[in-house]
Amino acid sequence: SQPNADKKTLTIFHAGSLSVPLKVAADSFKRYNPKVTINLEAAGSVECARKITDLNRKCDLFFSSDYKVIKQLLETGHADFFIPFASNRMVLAYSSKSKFASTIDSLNWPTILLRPDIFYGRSDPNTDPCGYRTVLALQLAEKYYNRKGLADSLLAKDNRFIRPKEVDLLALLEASAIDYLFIYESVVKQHGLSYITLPDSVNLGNPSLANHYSTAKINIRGINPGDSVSITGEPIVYAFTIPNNAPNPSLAVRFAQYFLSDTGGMRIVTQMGQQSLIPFDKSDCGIIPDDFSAFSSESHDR
Amino acid sequence: MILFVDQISKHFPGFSLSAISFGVSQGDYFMLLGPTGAGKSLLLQILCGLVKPDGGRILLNGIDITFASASQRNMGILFQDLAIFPHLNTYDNIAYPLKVKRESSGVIKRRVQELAERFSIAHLLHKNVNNLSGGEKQRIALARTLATNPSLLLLDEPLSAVDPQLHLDLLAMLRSINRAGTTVIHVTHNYEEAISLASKIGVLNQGKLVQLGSTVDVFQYPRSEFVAKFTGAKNFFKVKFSRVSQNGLVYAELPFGRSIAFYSNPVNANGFVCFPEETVVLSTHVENQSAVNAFQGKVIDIFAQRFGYEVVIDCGVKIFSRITGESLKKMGIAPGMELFATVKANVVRFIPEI
Amino acid sequence: MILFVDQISKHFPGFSLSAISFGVSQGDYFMLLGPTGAGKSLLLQILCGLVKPDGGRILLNGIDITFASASQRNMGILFQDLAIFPHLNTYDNIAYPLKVKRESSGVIKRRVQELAERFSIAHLLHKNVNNLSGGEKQRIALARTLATNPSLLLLDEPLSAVDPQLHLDLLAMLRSINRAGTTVIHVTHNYEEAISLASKIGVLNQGKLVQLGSTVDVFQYPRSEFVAKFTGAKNFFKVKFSRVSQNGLVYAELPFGRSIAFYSNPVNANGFVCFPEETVVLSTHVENQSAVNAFQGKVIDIFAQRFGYEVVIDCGVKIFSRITGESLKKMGIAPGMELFATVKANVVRFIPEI
Amino acid sequence: MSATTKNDFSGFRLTMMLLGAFVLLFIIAPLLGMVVNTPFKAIASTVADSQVLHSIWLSIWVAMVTSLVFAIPAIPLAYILARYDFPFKNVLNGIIDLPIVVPHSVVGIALLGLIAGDSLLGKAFDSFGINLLGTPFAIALAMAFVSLPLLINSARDGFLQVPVRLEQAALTLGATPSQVFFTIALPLAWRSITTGLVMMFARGMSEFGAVIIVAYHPMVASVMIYDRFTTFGLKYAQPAALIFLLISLFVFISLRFFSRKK
Amino acid sequence: MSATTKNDFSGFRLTMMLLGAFVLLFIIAPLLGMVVNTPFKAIASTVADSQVLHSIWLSIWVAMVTSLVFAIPAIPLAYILARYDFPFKNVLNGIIDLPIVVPHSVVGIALLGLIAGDSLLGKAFDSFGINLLGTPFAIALAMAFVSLPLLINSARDGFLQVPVRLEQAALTLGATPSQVFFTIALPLAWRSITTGLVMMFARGMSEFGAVIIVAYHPMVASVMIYDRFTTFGLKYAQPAALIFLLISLFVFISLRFFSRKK
Ligand SMILES: Nc1ncnc2c1ncn2[C@@H]1O[C@H](COP(=O)(O)OP(=O)(O)OP(=O)(O)O)[C@@H](O)[C@H]1O
Ligand SMILES: Nc1ncnc2c1ncn2[C@@H]1O[C@H](COP(=O)(O)OP(=O)(O)OP(=O)(O)O)[C@@H](O)[C@H]1O
Ligand SMILES: [Mg+2]
Ligand SMILES: [Mg+2]
Repeated sequence: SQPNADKKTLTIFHAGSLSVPLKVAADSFKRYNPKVTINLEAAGSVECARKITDLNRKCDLFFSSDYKVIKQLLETGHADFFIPFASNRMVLAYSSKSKFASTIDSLNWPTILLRPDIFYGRSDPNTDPCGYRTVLALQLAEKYYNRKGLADSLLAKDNRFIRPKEVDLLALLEASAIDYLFIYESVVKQHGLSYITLPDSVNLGNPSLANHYSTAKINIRGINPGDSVSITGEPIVYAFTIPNNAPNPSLAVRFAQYFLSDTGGMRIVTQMGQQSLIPFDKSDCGIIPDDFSAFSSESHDR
Repeated sequence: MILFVDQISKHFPGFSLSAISFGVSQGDYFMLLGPTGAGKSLLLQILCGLVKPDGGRILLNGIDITFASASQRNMGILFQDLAIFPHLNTYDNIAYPLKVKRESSGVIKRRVQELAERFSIAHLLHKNVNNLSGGEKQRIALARTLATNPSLLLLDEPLSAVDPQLHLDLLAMLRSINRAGTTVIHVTHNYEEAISLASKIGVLNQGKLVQLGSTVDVFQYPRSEFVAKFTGAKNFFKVKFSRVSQNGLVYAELPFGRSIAFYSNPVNANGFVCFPEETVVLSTHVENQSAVNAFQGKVIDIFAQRFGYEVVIDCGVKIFSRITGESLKKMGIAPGMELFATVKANVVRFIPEI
Repeated sequence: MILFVDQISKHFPGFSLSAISFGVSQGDYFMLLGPTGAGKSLLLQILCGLVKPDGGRILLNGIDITFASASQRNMGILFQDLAIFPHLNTYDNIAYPLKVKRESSGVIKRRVQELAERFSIAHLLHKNVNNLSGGEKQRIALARTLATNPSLLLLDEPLSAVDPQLHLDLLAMLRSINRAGTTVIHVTHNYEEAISLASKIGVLNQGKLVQLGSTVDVFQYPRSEFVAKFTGAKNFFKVKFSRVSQNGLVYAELPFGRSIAFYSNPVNANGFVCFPEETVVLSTHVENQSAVNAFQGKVIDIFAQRFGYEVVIDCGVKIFSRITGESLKKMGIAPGMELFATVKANVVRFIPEI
Repeated sequence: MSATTKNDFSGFRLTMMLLGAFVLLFIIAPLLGMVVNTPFKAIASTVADSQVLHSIWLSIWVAMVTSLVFAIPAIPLAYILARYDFPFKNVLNGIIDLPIVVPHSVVGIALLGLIAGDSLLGKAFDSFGINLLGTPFAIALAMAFVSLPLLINSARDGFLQVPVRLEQAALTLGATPSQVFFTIALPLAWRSITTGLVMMFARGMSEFGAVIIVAYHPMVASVMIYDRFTTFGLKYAQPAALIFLLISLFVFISLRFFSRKK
Repeated sequence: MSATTKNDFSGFRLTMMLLGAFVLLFIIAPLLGMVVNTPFKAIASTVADSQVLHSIWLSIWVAMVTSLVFAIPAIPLAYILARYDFPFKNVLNGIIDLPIVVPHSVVGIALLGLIAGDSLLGKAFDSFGINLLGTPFAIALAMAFVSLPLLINSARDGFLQVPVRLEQAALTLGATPSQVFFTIALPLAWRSITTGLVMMFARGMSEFGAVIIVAYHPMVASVMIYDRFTTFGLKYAQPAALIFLLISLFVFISLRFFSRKK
């Protein structure tokens, strides 16, 4: 409809765990807008944010695996809103070569992980949301399985296998350096690995258990070296924003709208193993542009 | 027989060393002569094990060393290009063979000092070798080669860059080393060197050993223009026998078609003739001369010599005549002048071919 | 005056070239002689602009070129170490100076072919230069230097590695180049080379120009042991005047303290004495001899020479005597033997110091 | 004696070969592991992926052009460093080594400061409507920065080995300094320069950390492999990496082959 | 004539210098940009951060030890490549270049296969209760793999420039092949070897992609800088990077200085 806009390039910064759904979504979006070029740039969510804030790189859309990363952008004035669009679950992934692969299940995994001949990996809580979510999930597991000290003893174990991003961990698993790793369900599905689902009260994937999740807490490094901030358990919420200096905001809006539509992006996202949060709760999301009000819960209520 | 070289050959595109055989006895001073590119340096490198021959054997004291490693042959070799180690100073260059043999540092120090004094390079011991003069480098290389007293010494033009004064001293030194029992094989282009040192001579030409014998044999009966010229004989020609006259004169054909007459005992043999430059008389016309051999030609060069002047006349081949400065002036000889070079039959020496 | 060298000096730790001055005229053949390490090569490198002098000037055809770039001096230099380009074959080495002057390829081809034939290296034109023999390399370097017909030629021991036969040919060639008008400065250790080519001679010793003059002057009146030995005179000594006897005999003191008597016109001068080896008579006892000079000493060396044998007697200095093989045998002369070397007063030549 | 001779010689040679074999093994084992772990079918299907070939081709040509273009000033610099002496040359040599050591993302960030919209260069190009970010030009700069020292160092060592005497000889034969450089110094240092060029080219092709900051798109091979890895996992990244390696191997062998001919 | 002489010479020299200056500028500008953009106070406070210094020190010593240890087999390999001829030498040379071009994370993954629990090496160490991952040993392997070609190539070129004649001379003087290697070949190729070692060392220090897969902790400098960048931002990463560079510069200059002395 807008021939000029059609020729433009859409740059999307996104969390690595969204690579597949975004790629599929981009491909199908291009089918309707053949002249648009979509450049997807994958990195850790925090890294993506750094590109915007510290490196002054311009992007049209930023998809984060944690809405809180975007909230930081709001504070620095790089963005005005975010749209939470999907959830995810923490799972325990393994490969066919992992030790005890045949016997592990959602009940005995803590026992198996504690074995000295078993190695498990997790992301760095300081640099990756997946990392602190793993710590929170372990705390919740301690409660759920009623095994005192489980979280501490697991966290004390195998620190060698902490990596800054979840994809680095996958390399360790595929090379059999580790047997298990904590990761998002969607990523495991996309990579075709086996996994154990964790109970809802552990996996941080159920928005309705927000209160229960908030009983877990962890301190990670803060804004400055030496500072620390406390992170409270929350359901996993993926979100995106259109930064204020986006080169092609109107095209970004069109893609976002397509992404949020049931038949478009959200179908893909759910197919890839995440849970849609659309219609979303607008409260606390900044100044949502009118273009997206159709996808908020308020509009549905009305 | 300390060294026995048996049918050694080596082929390169464009050059071959073929079937070289000779023996060198303990204490011999074997002088290897030959024109440039004859294969002398190549032969030395085969002897010391740096180039593997394509065929043949080398026996040292009866042991076949044809394929032994160079480092175990205990031959000292002085390369034509010296091969001084650029990263070591003079001292360390000379000490090198002693160091690799793990001599004690006291022994090394004494030996190097001794060699340095013998070669008058003591003042250069702690100098960077890269800035030294040609003659200085040559002496360093020689000292280095001699450092371990090798029992067989291979020298490739060892004195080509030293001045005449040093040359004399170093000749004496080589002689005394040889007299002390070291066997030497020495390549040179210098006649004085050859005659004053050699006990045995081998002549290499185009990869073949063309003459082999004692110094006297080789220099008295040169079998090639090369050896003749090497001894300083400039008028030396290959001849083909043609006839004997009634008065006993032998006539033979020179390369340029003209005949030369001389007296000789084995008459009907091919061979070489030679006559000293002083015996060639120059004249502007031939009449009333007893000489049977008068060759007409043009003066192509005149140059000063140790004694008088040398005039070169092109009579098809170059004939050299030595005359005094006064004669030169008196006759007004100048390049381009037509002259007769006359040679008496009784000054012509005939060397039969074998 | 084509080249004027004015008070050139250059200092290195351990060696200095000091205040060298000389002139070379158009067509001169200037022969530079001197012991190894005298600074000859260094001087040539200063002349052609590769080493900048510390002081002094160089004028070429009246223009000060002391600091001109080497590439613009139009001098051809042949380095002692040849400096053949290892990445080029023989042809390209010789063609190099023509190529950088951007001659047409036809001209280059003709010129290279001509030079190659003149130096008998036509068969090597397309060979890798790294495997060639010493003499072959030397000729290639010489051909390359001559390729552009430089008007001033600097040659550093250009014929040291060629055999005697080629030596003769190349001497003739250098002579003809010089006669055709090229000025040459030539470093050599070879007396034949010097005498047959030089029109002017400079003698360098320890960085100083110790003698300068025409060939005849320098060789007739050598001012140093070096030059004397260079000419082949082996018995040459510096003497200090001591007294004149009534019969006109001059007595002077030899280095080893003994006196020598001779006839001389300028009597009370210091200088040099020299006497030919043939005039030194050897005897086992001195009696009934007219010779006033009899030096006792020990035979330290005997070696063959072009004519007969040379016996070296150590009488404090080394005295050389030339005798025939028969005398040698008859007298039973052997190293270590005590002998008298007698020299007649009238064979001793005196060269006064200036 | 002859026996010990041979023993000594082969003893040394054997030690050298064993040591050498150890390094070779260390280099080859991981590469071989990759080959073994990659099913042939995966390779075949990856070869058919035009994006993979595109990226590899982009890597190759940008790295090649970068090496050649930067060689033009880098080789003279190497020559100057080899031939002339000046104060603080050691410091300069140290600075030239620095780009190797700079963490790659820091390089990317520093280059961003050089070519981004608000920089001098960025503004200049902006006025023509050109944004350098995300162009092969930006990729080239990143490649050049991290790989230049390899060429400069290698070429400098090459020039240092050329005997000054030969350059002097050329001068006296009438060659101008520039002719000396092109006909003597350059050909004689050629092998080291080639090695430097090949290393620079290879290093450029492998660059990831700096390139991804200035140009995620168009994707060079290393970014493409990373992208496939994050998106689809090792299974999909490895065949692409393998194809990249095989093509590189082919290119290197040909480069060495042709450079030797010269 | 004298005038043109000087013009010609300085014309060439000037061109060379301008070209050289261009490369220098290209290398120095981004580095200088970093220096300028980093407030002195930030540097001062970062120097006080023990973790920063720890990481830099770890990088330096691991890279240094790696270079020295791997030099022991790499230099013989280079010598073999320079001196002996054998079939497929070109291919071998090509393979030796490969590690430069392998994407760094692929290197990391390939090395995992070499040292991880179920590999031969991994099992061997496992039986002693040692897990190699996350140890300086793993870091060293990653550094070595990506940087070895720089040393091997440089050393090989160095050996190729040593005249065979000198080695032959040493042999005839009674030196064994190993003495020839240590007293002639090695000292004469020393400059190229040093350059190779410095480049290997530098390249090892900068490695990130491969190191982070085999060892995130203990953090080497490049990982530390990346970590500071993602967690705290550029403000905190840049001073650390700068300190790292300055220390590296100092190390390089000293290395060159001492190596020249030898
Ligand atoms: N490795 C090689 N490859 C090809 N040809 C070679 C090789 N080595 C020597 N030759 C050839 O062998 C010939 C003889 O060389 P050599 O150095 O032995 O001569 P020479 O007798 O020592 O001469 P000179 O008196 O000039 O030193 C040369 O023409 C050279 O081309
Ligand atoms: N760059 C330099 N640095 C230090 N000393 C030098 C340098 N160049 C020459 N010399 C010294 O100058 C002296 C003379 O050297 P030069 O090569 O000129 O001698 P030469 O007369 O040519 O001797 P030869 O006849 O042996 O070739 C040598 O002793 C050498 O040590
Ligand atoms: Mg030779
Ligand atoms: Mg000299």
